[in-house]
Amino acid sequence: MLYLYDGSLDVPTILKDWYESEANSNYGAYIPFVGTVRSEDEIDGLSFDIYEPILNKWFNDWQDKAKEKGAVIKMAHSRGDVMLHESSYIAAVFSPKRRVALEFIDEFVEDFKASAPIWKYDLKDGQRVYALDRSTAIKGSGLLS
Amino acid sequence: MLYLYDGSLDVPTILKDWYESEANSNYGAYIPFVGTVRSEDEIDGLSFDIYEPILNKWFNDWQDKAKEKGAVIKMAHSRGDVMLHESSYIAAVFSPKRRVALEFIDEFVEDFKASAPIWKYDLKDGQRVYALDRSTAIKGSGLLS
Amino acid sequence: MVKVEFLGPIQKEPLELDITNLNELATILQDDPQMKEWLENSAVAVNDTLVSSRDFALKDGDKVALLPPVCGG
Amino acid sequence: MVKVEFLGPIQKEPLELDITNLNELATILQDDPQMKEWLENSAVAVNDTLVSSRDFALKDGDKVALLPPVCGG
Repeated sequence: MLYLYDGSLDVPTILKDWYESEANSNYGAYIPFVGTVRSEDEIDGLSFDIYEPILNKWFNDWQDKAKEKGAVIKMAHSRGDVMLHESSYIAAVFSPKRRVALEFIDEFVEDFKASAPIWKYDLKDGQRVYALDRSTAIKGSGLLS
Repeated sequence: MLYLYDGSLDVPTILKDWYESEANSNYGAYIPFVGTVRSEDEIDGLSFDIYEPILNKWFNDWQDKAKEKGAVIKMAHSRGDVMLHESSYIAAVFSPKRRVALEFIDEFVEDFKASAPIWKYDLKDGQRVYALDRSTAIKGSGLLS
Repeated sequence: MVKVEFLGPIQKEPLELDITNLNELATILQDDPQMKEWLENSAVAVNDTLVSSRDFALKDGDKVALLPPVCGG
Repeated sequence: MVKVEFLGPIQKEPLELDITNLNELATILQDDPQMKEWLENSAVAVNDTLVSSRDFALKDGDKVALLPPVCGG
Protein backbone atom coordinates (compact mmCIF):
# COMPACT_ATOMS: atom_id res chain seq x y z
CA MET A 1 0.00 0.00 0.00
CA LEU A 2 2.47 2.53 -1.32
CA TYR A 3 1.06 5.14 -3.68
CA LEU A 4 3.15 7.50 -5.81
CA TYR A 5 1.55 10.50 -7.51
CA ASP A 6 2.79 13.03 -10.06
CA GLY A 7 2.61 16.42 -8.32
CA SER A 8 0.85 17.31 -5.07
CA LEU A 9 -1.37 14.97 -3.08
CA ASP A 10 -5.14 15.31 -2.76
CA VAL A 11 -4.99 14.95 1.02
CA PRO A 12 -8.73 14.90 1.90
CA THR A 13 -9.45 12.23 -0.71
CA ILE A 14 -6.51 10.03 0.30
CA LEU A 15 -7.34 10.27 4.03
CA LYS A 16 -10.97 9.41 3.25
CA ASP A 17 -10.12 6.49 0.94
CA TRP A 18 -7.73 4.97 3.48
CA TYR A 19 -10.19 5.43 6.35
CA GLU A 20 -12.98 3.80 4.38
CA SER A 21 -10.78 0.98 3.08
CA GLU A 22 -10.11 -0.17 6.67
CA ALA A 23 -13.53 0.73 8.10
CA ASN A 24 -14.42 -2.90 8.77
CA SER A 25 -10.95 -4.21 9.68
CA ASN A 26 -11.55 -3.64 13.40
CA TYR A 27 -8.61 -1.27 13.92
CA GLY A 28 -9.10 1.04 16.89
CA ALA A 29 -6.50 3.63 15.90
CA TYR A 30 -5.74 5.39 12.58
CA ILE A 31 -2.91 7.92 12.61
CA PRO A 32 -1.99 9.69 9.39
CA PHE A 33 1.03 12.00 9.17
CA VAL A 34 0.65 14.69 6.49
CA GLY A 35 3.70 16.62 5.25
CA THR A 36 3.08 19.99 3.61
CA VAL A 37 5.52 22.30 1.81
CA ARG A 38 6.35 25.26 4.05
CA SER A 39 7.31 28.72 2.92
CA GLU A 40 10.94 29.23 3.93
CA ASP A 41 14.12 30.51 2.27
CA GLU A 42 11.94 32.14 -0.40
CA ILE A 43 11.30 28.87 -2.23
CA ASP A 44 8.39 28.55 -4.67
CA GLY A 45 8.02 24.87 -3.93
CA LEU A 46 9.87 21.56 -3.78
CA SER A 47 10.54 18.84 -6.32
CA PHE A 48 11.18 15.14 -5.72
CA ASP A 49 13.03 12.30 -7.45
CA ILE A 50 12.17 8.77 -6.31
CA TYR A 51 14.04 5.53 -6.93
CA GLU A 52 11.17 3.11 -6.83
CA PRO A 53 12.83 -0.35 -6.66
CA ILE A 54 14.59 0.39 -3.36
CA LEU A 55 11.67 2.43 -2.02
CA ASN A 56 9.39 -0.56 -2.58
CA LYS A 57 11.76 -2.91 -0.74
CA TRP A 58 12.16 -0.48 2.14
CA PHE A 59 8.39 -0.06 2.39
CA ASN A 60 7.72 -3.80 2.25
CA ASP A 61 10.16 -4.39 5.11
CA TRP A 62 8.20 -1.90 7.21
CA GLN A 63 4.91 -3.46 6.20
CA ASP A 64 6.25 -6.81 7.48
CA LYS A 65 7.29 -5.22 10.78
CA ALA A 66 3.83 -3.65 11.12
CA LYS A 67 2.14 -6.96 10.38
CA GLU A 68 4.00 -8.62 13.27
CA LYS A 69 2.28 -6.15 15.59
CA GLY A 70 -1.12 -6.52 13.93
CA ALA A 71 -0.81 -3.14 12.24
CA VAL A 72 -0.93 -1.85 8.67
CA ILE A 73 1.00 1.04 7.07
CA LYS A 74 -0.03 3.10 4.07
CA MET A 75 2.07 5.74 2.37
CA ALA A 76 1.62 8.26 -0.43
CA HIS A 77 4.35 10.47 -1.91
CA SER A 78 4.67 12.98 -4.71
CA ARG A 79 6.99 12.76 -7.73
CA GLY A 80 8.08 16.01 -9.38
CA ASP A 81 6.96 19.48 -8.33
CA VAL A 82 4.86 20.37 -5.29
CA MET A 83 4.21 24.04 -4.64
CA LEU A 84 3.98 26.03 -1.39
CA HIS A 85 1.23 24.89 1.02
CA GLU A 86 0.59 21.79 -1.06
CA SER A 87 1.26 18.35 0.45
CA SER A 88 3.84 15.84 -0.77
CA TYR A 89 3.73 13.08 1.82
CA ILE A 90 1.22 11.05 3.80
CA ALA A 91 2.08 8.07 5.99
CA ALA A 92 -0.57 6.33 8.07
CA VAL A 93 -0.68 3.51 10.59
CA PHE A 94 -3.76 1.49 11.48
CA SER A 95 -3.59 -0.76 14.53
CA PRO A 96 -5.93 -2.40 17.02
CA LYS A 97 -4.58 -0.37 19.96
CA ARG A 98 -3.31 3.18 20.22
CA ARG A 99 0.19 2.58 21.69
CA VAL A 100 1.34 0.52 18.72
CA ALA A 101 0.05 3.13 16.28
CA LEU A 102 1.58 6.08 18.14
CA GLU A 103 4.98 4.41 18.35
CA PHE A 104 4.92 3.06 14.81
CA ILE A 105 4.06 6.33 13.10
CA ASP A 106 6.99 8.03 14.86
CA GLU A 107 9.53 5.29 14.04
CA PHE A 108 8.26 4.96 10.48
CA VAL A 109 8.39 8.68 9.67
CA GLU A 110 11.88 9.03 11.19
CA ASP A 111 13.25 6.05 9.25
CA PHE A 112 11.54 7.34 6.13
CA LYS A 113 13.44 10.62 6.51
CA ALA A 114 16.75 8.80 7.06
CA SER A 115 16.47 5.96 4.56
CA ALA A 116 13.83 6.28 1.84
CA PRO A 117 15.49 6.81 -1.58
CA ILE A 118 13.85 10.14 -2.35
CA TRP A 119 15.74 13.32 -3.26
CA LYS A 120 14.43 16.79 -2.60
CA TYR A 121 15.09 19.95 -4.61
CA ASP A 122 14.16 23.55 -3.86
CA LEU A 123 12.29 25.35 -6.61
CA LYS A 124 13.69 28.88 -6.56
CA ASP A 125 14.00 31.51 -9.27
CA GLY A 126 13.11 28.92 -11.90
CA GLN A 127 15.94 26.61 -10.79
CA ARG A 128 15.79 23.09 -9.27
CA VAL A 129 18.44 23.06 -6.52
CA TYR A 130 19.31 19.85 -4.64
CA ALA A 131 18.59 20.35 -0.89
CA LEU A 132 21.88 18.84 0.26
CA ASP A 133 21.98 20.68 3.59
CA ARG A 134 18.60 19.22 4.62
CA SER A 135 19.40 15.72 3.36
CA THR A 136 20.68 12.71 5.30
CA ALA A 137 23.36 10.29 4.11
CA ILE A 138 21.92 6.76 4.14
CA LYS A 139 23.45 4.47 6.79
CA GLY A 140 26.64 2.93 5.39
CA SER A 141 27.37 5.81 3.02
CA GLY A 142 30.99 6.46 2.03
CA LEU A 143 31.64 2.80 1.15
CA LEU A 144 33.46 3.70 -2.06
CA SER A 145 35.39 6.75 -0.78
CA MET B 1 -10.92 24.20 18.64
CA LEU B 2 -12.80 21.50 20.53
CA TYR B 3 -15.82 20.06 18.79
CA LEU B 4 -18.43 17.82 20.45
CA TYR B 5 -20.94 15.90 18.35
CA ASP B 6 -24.00 13.83 19.20
CA GLY B 7 -23.25 10.30 17.97
CA SER B 8 -20.45 9.14 15.70
CA LEU B 9 -17.99 11.42 13.92
CA ASP B 10 -17.94 12.06 10.17
CA VAL B 11 -14.19 11.40 9.99
CA PRO B 12 -13.48 12.24 6.31
CA THR B 13 -15.30 15.56 6.60
CA ILE B 14 -13.62 16.56 9.84
CA LEU B 15 -10.13 15.63 8.57
CA LYS B 16 -10.81 17.60 5.38
CA ASP B 17 -12.20 20.66 7.18
CA TRP B 18 -9.25 20.80 9.57
CA TYR B 19 -6.72 20.32 6.76
CA GLU B 20 -8.29 23.09 4.71
CA SER B 21 -8.68 25.43 7.68
CA GLU B 22 -4.89 25.43 8.20
CA ALA B 23 -3.89 25.16 4.53
CA ASN B 24 -2.32 28.60 4.51
CA SER B 25 -0.95 28.67 8.07
CA ASN B 26 2.46 27.38 6.94
CA TYR B 27 2.43 24.26 9.10
CA GLY B 28 4.65 21.49 7.73
CA ALA B 29 3.10 18.63 9.70
CA TYR B 30 -0.53 17.63 10.36
CA ILE B 31 -1.06 14.50 12.46
CA PRO B 32 -4.59 13.39 13.25
CA PHE B 33 -5.31 10.50 15.61
CA VAL B 34 -8.62 8.77 14.88
CA GLY B 35 -10.21 6.45 17.46
CA THR B 36 -12.73 3.89 16.21
CA VAL B 37 -14.98 1.52 18.17
CA ARG B 38 -13.60 -2.02 17.98
CA SER B 39 -15.56 -5.21 18.17
CA GLU B 40 -14.57 -6.92 21.42
CA ASP B 41 -16.39 -8.56 24.34
CA GLU B 42 -19.49 -8.82 22.12
CA ILE B 43 -20.38 -5.16 22.54
CA ASP B 44 -22.77 -3.47 20.11
CA GLY B 45 -21.08 -0.12 20.58
CA LEU B 46 -19.98 2.43 23.17
CA SER B 47 -21.65 5.41 24.78
CA PHE B 48 -20.06 8.52 26.26
CA ASP B 49 -20.88 11.09 28.95
CA ILE B 50 -18.88 14.32 28.87
CA TYR B 51 -18.53 16.98 31.55
CA GLU B 52 -17.89 19.99 29.38
CA PRO B 53 -16.75 22.70 31.83
CA ILE B 54 -13.68 20.73 32.96
CA LEU B 55 -13.05 19.30 29.49
CA ASN B 56 -12.90 22.83 28.11
CA LYS B 57 -10.39 23.93 30.77
CA TRP B 58 -8.25 20.84 30.22
CA PHE B 59 -8.28 21.41 26.47
CA ASN B 60 -7.44 25.10 26.77
CA ASP B 61 -4.42 24.28 28.94
CA TRP B 62 -3.15 21.96 26.20
CA GLN B 63 -3.84 24.56 23.53
CA ASP B 64 -1.67 27.00 25.52
CA LYS B 65 1.13 24.42 25.75
CA ALA B 66 0.90 23.81 21.99
CA LYS B 67 1.00 27.53 21.27
CA GLU B 68 4.30 27.86 23.15
CA LYS B 69 5.80 25.44 20.61
CA GLY B 70 4.17 27.13 17.63
CA ALA B 71 1.65 24.30 17.27
CA VAL B 72 -2.15 24.03 17.23
CA ILE B 73 -4.38 21.21 18.55
CA LYS B 74 -7.87 20.32 17.38
CA MET B 75 -10.12 17.73 18.93
CA ALA B 76 -13.51 16.20 18.19
CA HIS B 77 -15.42 13.76 20.42
CA SER B 78 -18.77 12.04 20.41
CA ARG B 79 -21.52 12.35 23.03
CA GLY B 80 -23.95 9.46 23.47
CA ASP B 81 -23.92 6.27 21.40
CA VAL B 82 -21.31 5.25 18.82
CA MET B 83 -21.72 1.87 17.20
CA LEU B 84 -19.11 -0.74 16.10
CA HIS B 85 -16.61 0.47 13.49
CA GLU B 86 -17.80 4.05 13.88
CA SER B 87 -15.40 6.69 15.23
CA SER B 88 -15.80 8.63 18.47
CA TYR B 89 -12.56 10.60 18.76
CA ILE B 90 -10.20 12.66 16.63
CA ALA B 91 -7.26 14.67 17.96
CA ALA B 92 -4.90 16.48 15.61
CA VAL B 93 -1.72 18.50 15.92
CA PHE B 94 -0.45 20.99 13.36
CA SER B 95 3.10 22.28 13.73
CA PRO B 96 5.84 23.82 11.62
CA LYS B 97 8.17 20.82 12.08
CA ARG B 98 7.52 17.12 12.40
CA ARG B 99 9.23 16.37 15.75
CA VAL B 100 6.98 18.73 17.70
CA ALA B 101 3.87 17.25 16.08
CA LEU B 102 4.94 13.62 16.61
CA GLU B 103 5.74 14.20 20.27
CA PHE B 104 2.69 16.36 20.95
CA ILE B 105 0.13 13.97 19.50
CA ASP B 106 1.49 11.17 21.70
CA GLU B 107 1.54 13.23 24.91
CA PHE B 108 -1.84 14.77 24.17
CA VAL B 109 -3.61 11.48 23.46
CA GLU B 110 -2.12 9.83 26.57
CA ASP B 111 -3.10 12.71 28.83
CA PHE B 112 -6.54 12.75 27.23
CA LYS B 113 -6.98 9.08 28.19
CA ALA B 114 -5.81 9.74 31.76
CA SER B 115 -7.47 13.08 32.49
CA ALA B 116 -10.27 14.17 30.17
CA PRO B 117 -13.65 14.07 32.03
CA ILE B 118 -15.35 11.60 29.71
CA TRP B 119 -17.01 8.37 30.82
CA LYS B 120 -17.35 5.33 28.62
CA TYR B 121 -20.11 2.70 28.69
CA ASP B 122 -20.39 -0.57 26.81
CA LEU B 123 -23.62 -1.07 24.88
CA LYS B 124 -24.45 -4.73 25.34
CA ASP B 125 -27.75 -6.61 25.29
CA GLY B 126 -29.64 -3.31 25.35
CA GLN B 127 -27.82 -2.18 28.51
CA ARG B 128 -25.42 0.75 29.08
CA VAL B 129 -22.65 -0.62 31.35
CA TYR B 130 -19.93 1.65 32.76
CA ALA B 131 -16.49 0.45 31.53
CA LEU B 132 -14.84 0.69 34.95
CA ASP B 133 -12.11 -1.88 34.21
CA ARG B 134 -10.86 0.14 31.22
CA SER B 135 -11.11 3.51 32.99
CA THR B 136 -8.39 5.48 34.76
CA ALA B 137 -8.77 7.29 38.07
CA ILE B 138 -7.85 10.96 37.57
CA LYS B 139 -4.63 12.01 39.35
CA GLY B 140 -5.44 12.93 42.94
CA SER B 141 -8.45 10.63 43.18
CA GLY B 142 -9.45 9.29 46.61
CA LEU B 143 -9.27 12.73 48.27
CA LEU B 144 -12.54 12.18 50.15
CA SER B 145 -12.04 8.52 51.10
CA MET C 1 -25.08 26.46 50.57
CA VAL C 2 -22.65 24.36 48.55
CA LYS C 3 -23.91 22.26 45.63
CA VAL C 4 -22.36 18.80 45.22
CA GLU C 5 -22.67 16.99 41.88
CA PHE C 6 -21.87 13.38 41.01
CA LEU C 7 -20.63 12.99 37.45
CA GLY C 8 -20.70 10.21 34.86
CA PRO C 9 -21.69 6.80 36.14
CA ILE C 10 -22.32 7.81 39.78
CA GLN C 11 -26.08 7.40 40.07
CA LYS C 12 -26.75 9.97 42.74
CA GLU C 13 -28.80 13.16 42.77
CA PRO C 14 -26.98 16.46 43.53
CA LEU C 15 -26.86 17.60 47.15
CA GLU C 16 -27.18 21.07 48.68
CA LEU C 17 -25.06 21.16 51.84
CA ASP C 18 -24.17 23.71 54.48
CA ILE C 19 -20.42 22.98 54.72
CA THR C 20 -17.23 25.09 54.84
CA ASN C 21 -14.55 22.69 53.59
CA LEU C 22 -14.00 19.32 51.90
CA ASN C 23 -13.31 17.55 55.20
CA GLU C 24 -16.94 18.10 56.15
CA LEU C 25 -18.07 16.78 52.78
CA ALA C 26 -15.88 13.68 53.23
CA THR C 27 -17.48 12.96 56.60
CA ILE C 28 -20.99 13.24 55.15
CA LEU C 29 -20.29 11.08 52.08
CA GLN C 30 -18.42 8.41 54.06
CA ASP C 31 -21.71 7.73 55.86
CA ASP C 32 -23.37 6.89 52.54
CA PRO C 33 -22.75 3.16 51.78
CA GLN C 34 -23.49 3.76 48.06
CA MET C 35 -20.56 6.20 47.92
CA LYS C 36 -17.86 4.08 49.56
CA GLU C 37 -16.27 2.72 46.36
CA TRP C 38 -16.68 5.96 44.46
CA LEU C 39 -14.87 7.97 47.14
CA GLU C 40 -11.77 5.83 46.66
CA ASN C 41 -11.47 6.33 42.93
CA SER C 42 -13.00 9.75 42.33
CA ALA C 43 -11.29 13.09 41.92
CA VAL C 44 -12.80 16.30 43.26
CA ALA C 45 -13.30 19.64 41.53
CA VAL C 46 -14.41 22.90 43.12
CA ASN C 47 -15.96 25.34 40.65
CA ASP C 48 -14.67 23.13 37.84
CA THR C 49 -11.04 23.15 38.96
CA LEU C 50 -9.51 19.95 40.33
CA VAL C 51 -8.33 20.26 43.95
CA SER C 52 -5.78 18.22 45.87
CA SER C 53 -6.33 19.16 49.53
CA ARG C 54 -9.23 18.31 51.83
CA ASP C 55 -8.66 21.54 53.73
CA PHE C 56 -9.89 23.45 50.69
CA ALA C 57 -12.27 26.11 52.02
CA LEU C 58 -15.79 26.29 50.59
CA LYS C 59 -18.06 29.31 50.51
CA ASP C 60 -21.71 29.91 49.80
CA GLY C 61 -22.49 29.22 46.11
CA ASP C 62 -19.50 26.97 45.44
CA LYS C 63 -20.02 23.93 43.26
CA VAL C 64 -18.23 20.66 44.11
CA ALA C 65 -18.05 17.80 41.58
CA LEU C 66 -16.95 14.19 42.03
CA LEU C 67 -15.28 12.68 38.96
CA PRO C 68 -15.02 8.87 38.84
CA PRO C 69 -12.44 7.07 36.61
CA VAL C 70 -12.45 8.35 33.02
CA CYS C 71 -12.08 6.72 29.63
CA GLY C 72 -12.50 9.00 26.64
CA GLY C 73 -11.64 8.10 23.08
CA MET D 1 29.46 -6.37 -17.69
CA VAL D 2 28.17 -4.54 -14.61
CA LYS D 3 25.90 -1.52 -14.96
CA VAL D 4 26.52 1.40 -12.60
CA GLU D 5 23.78 4.01 -12.09
CA PHE D 6 23.97 7.37 -10.33
CA LEU D 7 20.71 8.30 -8.65
CA GLY D 8 18.96 11.55 -7.74
CA PRO D 9 21.09 14.67 -7.98
CA ILE D 10 24.28 12.98 -9.24
CA GLN D 11 24.50 14.29 -12.81
CA LYS D 12 26.35 11.39 -14.37
CA GLU D 13 25.41 8.97 -17.14
CA PRO D 14 25.32 5.23 -16.30
CA LEU D 15 28.52 3.23 -16.86
CA GLU D 16 29.01 -0.31 -18.20
CA LEU D 17 32.12 -1.74 -16.51
CA ASP D 18 33.99 -5.01 -16.58
CA ILE D 19 34.57 -5.40 -12.80
CA THR D 20 34.25 -8.24 -10.27
CA ASN D 21 33.81 -6.41 -6.98
CA LEU D 22 33.14 -3.01 -5.42
CA ASN D 23 36.83 -2.38 -4.70
CA GLU D 24 37.44 -2.15 -8.42
CA LEU D 25 34.49 0.23 -8.80
CA ALA D 26 35.88 2.41 -5.99
CA THR D 27 39.24 2.65 -7.73
CA ILE D 28 37.63 3.70 -11.01
CA LEU D 29 35.29 6.29 -9.47
CA GLN D 30 38.00 7.78 -7.25
CA ASP D 31 39.77 8.86 -10.43
CA ASP D 32 36.73 10.92 -11.45
CA PRO D 33 37.05 14.41 -9.86
CA GLN D 34 33.29 14.98 -10.31
CA MET D 35 32.61 11.96 -8.08
CA LYS D 36 34.88 12.82 -5.15
CA GLU D 37 32.24 14.46 -2.93
CA TRP D 38 29.51 12.02 -3.90
CA LEU D 39 31.62 8.99 -2.93
CA GLU D 40 31.89 10.30 0.62
CA ASN D 41 28.15 10.69 1.22
CA SER D 42 26.61 8.05 -1.05
CA ALA D 43 25.37 4.59 -0.17
CA VAL D 44 25.74 1.66 -2.57
CA ALA D 45 23.12 -0.85 -3.67
CA VAL D 46 23.71 -4.00 -5.72
CA ASN D 47 20.62 -5.23 -7.54
CA ASP D 48 18.57 -2.80 -5.43
CA THR D 49 19.79 -4.08 -2.08
CA LEU D 50 22.05 -1.85 0.04
CA VAL D 51 25.48 -3.37 0.70
CA SER D 52 27.99 -2.65 3.45
CA SER D 53 31.23 -4.30 2.28
CA ARG D 54 33.56 -3.30 -0.56
CA ASP D 55 34.52 -6.95 -1.01
CA PHE D 56 31.03 -7.61 -2.33
CA ALA D 57 31.47 -9.82 -5.42
CA LEU D 58 29.89 -8.67 -8.69
CA LYS D 59 28.90 -10.86 -11.60
CA ASP D 60 27.89 -10.25 -15.19
CA GLY D 61 24.52 -8.49 -15.36
CA ASP D 62 24.63 -7.02 -11.85
CA LYS D 63 23.34 -3.49 -11.36
CA VAL D 64 25.10 -1.15 -8.94
CA ALA D 65 23.46 2.11 -7.80
CA LEU D 66 24.95 5.05 -5.90
CA LEU D 67 22.47 6.77 -3.58
CA PRO D 68 23.38 10.29 -2.39
CA PRO D 69 21.84 11.83 0.81
CA VAL D 70 18.05 11.56 0.87
CA CYS D 71 15.25 13.83 2.02
CA GLY D 72 11.75 12.57 1.37
CA GLY D 73 8.58 14.05 2.81
